Amino acid sequence: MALDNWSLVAIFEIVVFLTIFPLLIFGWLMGAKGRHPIRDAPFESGQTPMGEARRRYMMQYYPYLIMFVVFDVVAMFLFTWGLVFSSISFSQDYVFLIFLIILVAPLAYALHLSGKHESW
Amino acid sequence: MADVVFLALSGLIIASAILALEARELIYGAIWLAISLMGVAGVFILLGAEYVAMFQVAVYVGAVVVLIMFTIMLVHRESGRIVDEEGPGRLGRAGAFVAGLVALTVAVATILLTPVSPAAPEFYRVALPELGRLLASSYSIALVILGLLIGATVIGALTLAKVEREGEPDGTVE
Amino acid sequence: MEPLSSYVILTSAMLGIGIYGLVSKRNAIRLLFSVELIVNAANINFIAFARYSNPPILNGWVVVFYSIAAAAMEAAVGLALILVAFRLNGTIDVRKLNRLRG
Amino acid sequence: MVNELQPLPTVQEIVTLALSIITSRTFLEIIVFPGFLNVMLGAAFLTWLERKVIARVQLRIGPLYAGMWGILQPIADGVKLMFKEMIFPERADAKLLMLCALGLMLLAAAPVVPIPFGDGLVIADMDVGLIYVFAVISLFPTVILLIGWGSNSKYSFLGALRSLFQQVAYEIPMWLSVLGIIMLTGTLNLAKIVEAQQKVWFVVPQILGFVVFFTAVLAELERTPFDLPEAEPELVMGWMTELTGVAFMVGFLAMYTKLYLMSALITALFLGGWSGPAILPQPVWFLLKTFLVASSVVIIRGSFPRVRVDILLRSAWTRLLLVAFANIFVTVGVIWLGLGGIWRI
Repeated sequence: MALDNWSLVAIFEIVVFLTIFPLLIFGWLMGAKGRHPIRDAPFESGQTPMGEARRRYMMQYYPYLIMFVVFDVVAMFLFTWGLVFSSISFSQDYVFLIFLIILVAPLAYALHLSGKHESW
Repeated sequence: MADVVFLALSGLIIASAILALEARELIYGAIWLAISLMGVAGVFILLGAEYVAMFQVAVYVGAVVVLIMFTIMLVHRESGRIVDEEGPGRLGRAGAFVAGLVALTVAVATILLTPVSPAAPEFYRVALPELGRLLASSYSIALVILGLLIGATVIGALTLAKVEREGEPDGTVE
Repeated sequence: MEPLSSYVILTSAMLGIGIYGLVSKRNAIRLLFSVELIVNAANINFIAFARYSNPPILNGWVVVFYSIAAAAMEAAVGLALILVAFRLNGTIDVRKLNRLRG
Repeated sequence: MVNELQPLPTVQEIVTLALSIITSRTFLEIIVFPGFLNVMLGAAFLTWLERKVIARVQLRIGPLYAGMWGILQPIADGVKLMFKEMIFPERADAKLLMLCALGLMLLAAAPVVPIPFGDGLVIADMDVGLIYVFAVISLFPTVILLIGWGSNSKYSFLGALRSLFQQVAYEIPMWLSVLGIIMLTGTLNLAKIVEAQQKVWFVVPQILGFVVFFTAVLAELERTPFDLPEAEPELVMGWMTELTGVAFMVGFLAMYTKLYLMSALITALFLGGWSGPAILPQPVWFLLKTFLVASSVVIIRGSFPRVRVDILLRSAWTRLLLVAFANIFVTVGVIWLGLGGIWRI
C-alpha cells in the first residue's frame, strides 16, 4: 500500500478529527444545560462584568506584527539559501550575503525606534 | 483520486472566497479567506510544489491573515459593524457583471493561447536545493531588489505606525 | 491528472471573484481580501504552467516565491495605511476617504 | 460491452482484507506508534509528569490516589471534564470556540507526521519535514486569536493578544536558529537530519542555535518564564478562561501535545534523535530524551519568575535575533573552514 506523504498527513488528521469531534459532541450532549444571566456572564473573578470585552488592547505593539510579516518572508528565503549553502560556490553565496546586508538597515531603523519609544 | 481532490479543493477555494467577501462580519470574512488560502496551498501540493505550499501557509495564513485579523480587531467599533456595507444593489450587480466578463475572457484567452501541451508530464520529484541554486544564479538581481523592497516596507510601515501612535502621547490604548 | 484548462478555469473564477470584490465593496479591508485572491489566482497559474511545461521547470516556483513575498509586503503596508486612515477619519469606508478631493 | 459480474466477496475474504489493512505497517504507524495513540498517551502522561515534577520542586507529593503514584490521574480528569457542562458567555460564539478547540488539537497533533521516532519509524518521510512543522506551528496564533475574540471576555481576549504577540515574536528567532543545521546537512528531511548526527550531536556545534531554539520553544509553548498569556494572578487562565468542559479538555490536551511534540522536535534536531548505545531500542532512546527535555521545561517552570511583556517582546527582537544571526555566521565560518564534513549526508 504505497500512499504518498500528503495522503498520510490527511489520514492522520482525519483520525484525530474522528476522535476529537465525537468527544466534543459527547460533552455537548452529556453536560448539564441551563441559562441564567449570572452564569452566562463572562468570568471576571467574581465581579460584575463591565464594559465591552472586544476593546482595542495592546495596539502599541502593532509594529511587532509588521516586523513579523516581513521577517517571516526573509526567513523563508534564507531557508532556501541554507539548503544550497555548501553545494554552491562563494561567488553565488554572496548574493544572499548582500541580501542580508541590505536587511541590516531596516533592522537598525527598527531598533532605533525601539530604543526611542521603549517599543517599536 | 487526484481529480476528486482537485474538484473538492476548487469548490472549497471558490466557496470560501465568495464567503470571505460576503460574510456579514469582517472577522468571519478573514476566517474564510484563511480557509481559501489553505485551499490554494492544497492545490500547490497537488501540483507537486510542496515547498511553495509550505511557504504559502506560513506566510499567508500564518502571518498575513493574523495581521488582517488584528487590524480588524483594531478598527472594530463597539456597537455593530464598521462600515455600512453596500447591499446587493446596482453596484453589486455591476461588479458581478464586470467580474464575470473578465473571468470568461481570461479563461477563454488563456486556454486558446496556451502554447504548452495540455498533457501533464510524468510526476517529478524536485530536488529542493535546485530552488536555492536558481535563486542564487538566474534570479540574483531579483533577490537583491526584494531586499530593497523589504527594507522600504519596514521603514514605511514602521513610520506609518509611528505617526499613528503619536496621536496618543502615552502610547496606551483607548 | 486533470488537464491544464481546469486550473485555468479555477483561477479565472478566483480572478472574477476578486474583481467583483474590488468593484462592489466599500470596506478597505475587503478590498485587500480581493487583491489577495487575485494574487493567489496568478500564483496557481504560475505553478500549474510550470508543472505542465515539458519538461517541468522550476522558474514558476521562483516567481511565486517573489509574488508571495511582494504580496506580504503589500499587506503589511496596506494595513498600516488602513489603520492610519481609520485613526484620522474614524472610518475605513473607501468612499468616505475623499479628503483630497478638491 | 457487458462486464462480467464479480462474485461477491465472502465474509472470510472481507475479514482477511480488514486484518491485512489493520496490521499493515502504515496503518499501525498512523494509529499506534509514532502516530495517534503515542501522541495522545504522551500528552496525557506529560500532564501527570508535570504535576509530579512541579510537586517535587515545591516539596509536595502531587497526584497520589489514582493508580500507582497517581498515574491514572489524567484519565480521571478526562472523565470528569467530559461530563461537565459547557458554559459559554453571553454573545460568545460557542460554535467558533468549539471548532477552534478542535482546530487546536488538529494543529497540535500534526507535527508528529515527519518526526522520526526510530530508524524508519516515521509516518511520512517528507522532504519538507522541518518546514512543514514550522508552517503548522505558525498557524497557532490565528486559532488562539479567534478563541480570544470569540469568548467575548476580557481575560480571554487579552490573553489571546499576548499569546499572539509572543508567538509571532519568537517564531523568527526559532526559524533562524535551525538555519545552521540546514546549512550543515543540506536537507529539510528530519530523518536525514537525525542520521547526520550519528557521530556528533548538533547540540555541540550548534550550541547557540540550541539555546535560541529552546528559548523560543518555551515562548511558543507559553511556559514560564514566558507564560504571560496565562499568567494566573492577572488573567486567570489566559485565552482558555472561557473554554469549559470538553472544550477545555481538548484545548488543554492540545497544549500538552504541543509540548510533547516540541520536545520531540528538539530531540530530533539537536539531541541526536534515536541515536544511542544499542542496549536499548531506538524508540526508547527517543522517548527518554523527549521526556527529559519535557521535564526540563517543567523544572524551568518551577524555578523562574515571569518576565514583563514589553521586555519579552523586545528581547526576542534584539537579543535572541542577534544570537540567531551570530549562530548563522559561526556556521558559515565552520563550513568555510572545512569542518562541516562529518555532518554532510
